[in-house]
Amino acid sequence: MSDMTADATTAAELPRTKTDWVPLALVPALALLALPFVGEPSTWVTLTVAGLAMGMMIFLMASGLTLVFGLMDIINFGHGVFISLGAYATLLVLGPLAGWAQADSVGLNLALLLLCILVAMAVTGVVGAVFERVIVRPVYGSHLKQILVTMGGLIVAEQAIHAIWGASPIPIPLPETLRGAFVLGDIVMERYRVVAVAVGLTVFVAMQLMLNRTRIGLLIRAGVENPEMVEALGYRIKRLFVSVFVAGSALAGLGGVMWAFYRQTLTAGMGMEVMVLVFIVIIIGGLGSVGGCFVGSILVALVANYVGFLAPKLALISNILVMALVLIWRPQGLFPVARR
Amino acid sequence: QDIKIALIAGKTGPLEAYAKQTEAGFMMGLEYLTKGSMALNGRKISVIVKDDQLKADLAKTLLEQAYNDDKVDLAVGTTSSAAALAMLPVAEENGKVLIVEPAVADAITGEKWNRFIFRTARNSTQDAYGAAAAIPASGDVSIATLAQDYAFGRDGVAALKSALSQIRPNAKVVFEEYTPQNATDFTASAQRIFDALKDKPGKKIINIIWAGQHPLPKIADLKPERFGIEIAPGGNILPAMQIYKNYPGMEGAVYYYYAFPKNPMNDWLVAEHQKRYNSPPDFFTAGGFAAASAAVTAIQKAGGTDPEKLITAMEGMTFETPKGPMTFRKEDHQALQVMYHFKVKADGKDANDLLDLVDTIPADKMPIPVRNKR
Amino acid sequence: MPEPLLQLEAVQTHIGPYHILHGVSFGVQTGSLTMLLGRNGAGKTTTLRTIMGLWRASAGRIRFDGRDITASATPDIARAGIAYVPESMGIFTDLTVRENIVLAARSGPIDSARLDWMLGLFPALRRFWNLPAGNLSGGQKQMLAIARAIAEPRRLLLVDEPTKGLAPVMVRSMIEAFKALKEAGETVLLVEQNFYAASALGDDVLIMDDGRIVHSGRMSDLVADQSLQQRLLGLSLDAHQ
Amino acid sequence: MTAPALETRGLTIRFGGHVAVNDVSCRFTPGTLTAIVGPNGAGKTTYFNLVSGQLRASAGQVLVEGEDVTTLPASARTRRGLGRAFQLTNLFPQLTALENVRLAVQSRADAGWSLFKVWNSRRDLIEKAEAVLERVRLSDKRHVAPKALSHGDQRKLEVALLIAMEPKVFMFDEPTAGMSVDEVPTVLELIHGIKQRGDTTVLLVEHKMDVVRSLADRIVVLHNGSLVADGEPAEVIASPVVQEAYLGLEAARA
Amino acid sequence: MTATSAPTNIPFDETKVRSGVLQSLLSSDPPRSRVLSLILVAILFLLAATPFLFSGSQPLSTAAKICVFIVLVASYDLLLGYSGIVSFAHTMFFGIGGYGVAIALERLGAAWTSVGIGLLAALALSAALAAAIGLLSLRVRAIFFSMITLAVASAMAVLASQLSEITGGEDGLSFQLPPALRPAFRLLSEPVFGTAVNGRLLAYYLVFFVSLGVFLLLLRVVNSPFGRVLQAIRENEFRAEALGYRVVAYRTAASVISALAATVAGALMALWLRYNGPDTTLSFSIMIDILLMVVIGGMGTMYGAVIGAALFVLAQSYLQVLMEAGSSAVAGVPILPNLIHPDRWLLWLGALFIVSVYAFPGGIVGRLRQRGN
Ligand SMILES: Nc1ncnc2c1ncn2[C@@H]1O[C@H](COP(=O)(O)OP(=O)(O)OP(=O)(O)O)[C@@H](O)[C@H]1O
Ligand SMILES: Nc1ncnc2c1ncn2[C@@H]1O[C@H](COP(=O)(O)OP(=O)(O)OP(=O)(O)O)[C@@H](O)[C@H]1O
Ligand SMILES: [Mg+2]
Ligand SMILES: [Mg+2]
Repeated sequence: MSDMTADATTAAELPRTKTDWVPLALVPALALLALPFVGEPSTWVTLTVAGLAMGMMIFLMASGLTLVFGLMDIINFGHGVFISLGAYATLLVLGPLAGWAQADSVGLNLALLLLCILVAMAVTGVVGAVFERVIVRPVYGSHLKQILVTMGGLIVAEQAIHAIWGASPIPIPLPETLRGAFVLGDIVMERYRVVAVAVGLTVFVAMQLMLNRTRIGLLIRAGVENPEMVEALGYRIKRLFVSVFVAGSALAGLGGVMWAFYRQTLTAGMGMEVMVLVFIVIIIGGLGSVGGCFVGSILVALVANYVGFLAPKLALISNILVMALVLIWRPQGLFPVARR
Repeated sequence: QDIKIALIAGKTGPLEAYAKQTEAGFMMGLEYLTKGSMALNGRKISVIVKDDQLKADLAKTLLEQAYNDDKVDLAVGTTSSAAALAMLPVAEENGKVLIVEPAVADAITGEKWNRFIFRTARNSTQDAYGAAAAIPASGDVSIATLAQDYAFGRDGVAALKSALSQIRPNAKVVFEEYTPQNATDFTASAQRIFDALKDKPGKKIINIIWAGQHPLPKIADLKPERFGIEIAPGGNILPAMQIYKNYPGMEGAVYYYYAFPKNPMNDWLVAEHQKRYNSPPDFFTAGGFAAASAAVTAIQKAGGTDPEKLITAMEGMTFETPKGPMTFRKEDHQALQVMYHFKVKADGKDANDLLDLVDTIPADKMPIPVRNKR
Repeated sequence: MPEPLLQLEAVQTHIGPYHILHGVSFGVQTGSLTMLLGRNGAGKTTTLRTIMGLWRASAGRIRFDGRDITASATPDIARAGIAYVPESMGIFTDLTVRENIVLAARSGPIDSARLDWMLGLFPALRRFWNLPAGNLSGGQKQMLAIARAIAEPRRLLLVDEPTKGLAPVMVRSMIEAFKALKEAGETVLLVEQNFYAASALGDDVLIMDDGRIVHSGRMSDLVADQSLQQRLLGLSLDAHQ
Repeated sequence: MTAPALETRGLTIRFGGHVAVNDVSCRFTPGTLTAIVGPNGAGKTTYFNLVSGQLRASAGQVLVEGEDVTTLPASARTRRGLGRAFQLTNLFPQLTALENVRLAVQSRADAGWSLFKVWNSRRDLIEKAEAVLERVRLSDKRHVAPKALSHGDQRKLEVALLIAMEPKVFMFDEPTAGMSVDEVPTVLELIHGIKQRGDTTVLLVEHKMDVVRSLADRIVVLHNGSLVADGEPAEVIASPVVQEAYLGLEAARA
Repeated sequence: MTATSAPTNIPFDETKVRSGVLQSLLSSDPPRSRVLSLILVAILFLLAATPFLFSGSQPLSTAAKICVFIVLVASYDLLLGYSGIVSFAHTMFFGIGGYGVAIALERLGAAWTSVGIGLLAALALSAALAAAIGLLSLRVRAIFFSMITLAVASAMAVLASQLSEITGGEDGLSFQLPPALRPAFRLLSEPVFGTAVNGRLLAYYLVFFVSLGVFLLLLRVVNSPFGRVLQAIRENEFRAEALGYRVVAYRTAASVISALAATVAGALMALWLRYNGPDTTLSFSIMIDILLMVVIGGMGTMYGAVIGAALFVLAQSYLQVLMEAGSSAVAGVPILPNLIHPDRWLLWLGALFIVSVYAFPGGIVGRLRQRGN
């Protein structure tokens, strides 16, 4: 795609853009702030590490929606069903390769996970393409209709999951070596969370490169504001939108796999259950910002853990609290990209 | 003239699976008890199934319709406790019997009860007594509870505490942890529970009272055994209990598990269910079956479907179920029944071979209080 | 005479139920600078949008560089080498000036000589390089719109009222810019209300009214014939600057 | 001496490091038409925004008939008699031209808060709106929505809205930009008519020097946000700063 | 006038004043399409005569639900269609109305004074909340406002669940109505047209007439000068402010009015059901239903609310019945019976969401008006 190569040259003495570091400092600051309240350092480490990892998982589920909702401005309530679908897609792999999950080999277990991810991304990607074409395409630009249509798509897809895999929850095994935790003194670290951190970081870096080193991000934002003009500049905006939607769906599928193994039980509604959280994270991050979504996810998860430990009564509203505070500080979110 | 029975269940929505079991169990029960004829005293039985979508208002409207428009003789339902509670006044207004199955809320046979209400399902207090009975009767036992932060969770903990004080005075609830209803990360809760339990003497147990997605693996993965803490996860439907498999040796109490009861009715149910649905019967299948049995037994005993006669017949009535005999207590019409103390198997043969029976807890070992202020 | 670079033959355009263009025919010769003039509501903007494929011609043909583009999709028309500056400027307000220009240079990084030339014409753009384009002043937005169109060489430029809102000094630079482009061999079709600018620039002139071309000829002829101006444009003498 | 219709004192606004309007003090008296000129980006529109309340000043004051309105929101200033037409057309795109104008008339009549009356029972408002459309020669388009109007017609509608509001201070921001030459005189006559009434104050931003010359009683020049010249039209136009920075005439240097 | 300009013969000149009682009841905003008028008259007639036309409790329940939802949806249309405000907190006010009446009747006893006190308290609370949310957050961007309302609504749901002592928690509240509205109450000893004139009937007509009244009131509000300003704000809020309209004040007022109407609808719902619980009035799925009804019916038309609510409630009540019949009719055919099994009704509801948004881009009312011309 020649459309999307980066720009390198600009006349030398043009003003430079500045990076905003403040929100990044928020995470360590918060963690340090929590330390004296938590007291016991080992508990603090356990909580912090678990929170970071949970943040990564939330990020994985939200990353696709940052593209679709944040950048493309499509309110896709159906995102949740892609998460579920990705989760159920693991069954396609776990069925024939059940042995790999039981095997006491890190290599085999991770290979299984990778395979699940690839299959799930393929499945959700394809379904995403259909979803875009049939359901979303005709309602670009109208938020309300998007809400309704994607809600309809969500219901249909959930029912389809019921029809295919049945309505009962389905337990799935976490591969043998990923179960349990590392114990260092009083500190425990679930193994699976370490995997989640690795996957989360990989996706984050890949997305950052993709959006910052190419024009894709710019094109999407421009295309949302004035699709006619983008076409008049010679870009095939519809094709780009499909690709991005497919990418968003595939990322949701990936998030779904990670979430499925975390939950170890599949239900058709599992994706929908996290949607409010996902929307919150995207808003906190600032619409369209992958970095913001990443920081936001971690922030929400960390706060949830600290609050859950220190004042469980408040845990109910900790997400909303974080959102309110961030929006008071920065009404556009941490790193707003698209000003809408 | 047909005997008309309405079966109301939350057939669509998140608890679809539960409702399916109830319906299957109910129909199989009628089949078994009428020896396949689906007729009683020469009258054909027709069942009208209605879906309340777990909505209380709809359940109420549907029950009104069943009594008024469909002219059913009695009704059975429903999946959600909220919906069942909303249905209670309708039975009273229409002067017809309602058998509650499988809703568990105590209030159904407690303060919101009226004399047209009978319940085959167990209530929350029975669950709590079961759980209490599965705890050793001697030695120091320290218990921490983990429950969801809403009425169901808090009532469950309160019920457990009072059950313990009745039948296990040696055990104390030393810590109560409540999480948001939709919580997914349990690290913080686990830490708090560990901190509370780890220095206690004697046996240390985390008792989980949960509706929906079970937090067991999350707690277990944090290795409570480091502190000598055990987990009592409580009984559940089979798919939910499959995750127990990875943690053999856990103990708790369960309402029904297909391999536990030994009686012809259950044998038939297990064999027939395996044949028809390629899986053993579950929690709510047994419940549906029991409701069918209650209805059939009552009609036979009353010699018809006149509501007043039915009530007279049912008060104190004992009837056979896959769990063995149950008895409607005269005071509050709650069916008293056994519970099972189980232990998770180390090496089951297949996905549903999960539990070993430790003990059957007879109904008279569980002195369930009467709460309906009759 | 060679085939014109752009040729419209009896083009008709409907917008919804309204019939706007009633058979527009004209040609634009390679390397020429053609002015399209006419009263408000004559159909000038509609003509440009129809060429770009943003409205569909309901009848007639549009040929560009020997190819029939009547039914082509807008991106393909743009890729064939046509740049378009819409009347509303089509600035991406959410993107910075830099990002607007980066997008306009579709085939890759802008060569720095061209960038320097552009920024020399419109120094304000350099100053507000990292400012969201929505914050620019009206005239600065107009400059950015032009800069985008000339960010890389094209075969044909369609420009809708470029001098609207520009200070006299900027109008002068704009005229210089178009002259330079013409010298570089680019072809331009310009819609203008500013007759002063139009007459200083145009080789050929087209006048529209009521969805039709009512006059076409050399610019110099029109400038010389005041009564023609009066009749076609309703131009009174004091409207010259 | 009576208080001027509009006065700004040391009006300033900064965007980050950029000072878009810098310490502008100016008085405008009824019955005069002041043209504000200056290169693109000089701060003319921003000055209007500060006066009519779309932006909040970093420093300085805005006074309407001697009363400080600096902290009031735009709607309140409009109700005090400041009227504003926008440079980039800014209308209600889906409502008819007539409804656009009627809304302005309704605001002037302060009838927006009546909840239980039917809107079209106020014949007077509708008639007034139709009269205004007639004045800008848009009557035949009164049921057309702005999004289907040509650019020039939208400009006329923008002017119509301002007239319909009957403010004490009229602020026109390049009213004739994009208007075809045969339409320009209509608008100029309108503006001239407003000035003639004597009790109104007109501020006009315009790049067409012939227009400025024919209408203005006074010219104020903004450059890089600062007021650099203020006076009689002929005198100001002849000044080197205008000749060079604005008109781009090298001759001035000679 | 040239052919290029838009035609002047517009279909409906709304500036023309029409007189008559009907016109003034309809606030000079007639349906403007013959088919639409016929449908509306039919709906009005059917709703008014349901108790005498159909027997059994299901038609009556459905009719009552339609009445309540017409008010609820119309009040939401005032917000969404006329003011362009996307709020997800509308069910919150519906819930407040329901709980107000429910709690009062349960605590203070089954009397009319309890209904009055409950309703007044609920109205006051709704107005205060709507004003607070409006003043505090209508200044932020639309999408953020939506998210804030979503958060507030979910906080409200949590609150209702946490205050289970008062609200009954997840279980909700069942309560008794004042004697005149109970099924056992007989106004006339003889049935009229074969229908017993009992408390249930009275309750139905209470719901019907209050709904009709509130609907006409809302119709008046959107056609008032105030309503016109709301539409202007929806189109271009910046310009409306510049024209001298205080945008935040107008929007807040619209939110309050809409919240009050929703509160009344909630109270009616509770009265009709003699029950109120979180799923009945507070749940997010009701919010989505409302959205769908507004959009199917036609946003910004008020009459759309009538059609959307009638259609959707009917579909909801009878879809399963219909599918039951359909599925037994095609019993022999493979797969098909499975697809139209009544338990798959949600699948079809989902499809209905999608199809209706496509089929009626401007809503049914928009489509009918277009055809009429
Ligand atoms: N979207 C639209 N829908 C309906 N009619 C339209 C639309 N756009 C333009 N028109 C009509 O088409 C005619 C021609 O408009 P066009 O914008 O092409 O004129 P123009 O010559 O560019 O005028 P101007 O000099 O004012 O920009 C006008 O009568 C206008 O009202
Ligand atoms: N929000 C903002 N942030 C940063 N800079 C701004 C902002 N708004 C305006 N500016 C800058 O302030 C300067 C003044 O702009 P303004 O729109 O007032 O110019 P103007 O005199 O009206 O010019 P024109 O004749 O081109 O309309 C411009 O250089 C513009 O880039
Ligand atoms: Mg034009
Ligand atoms: Mg300006």
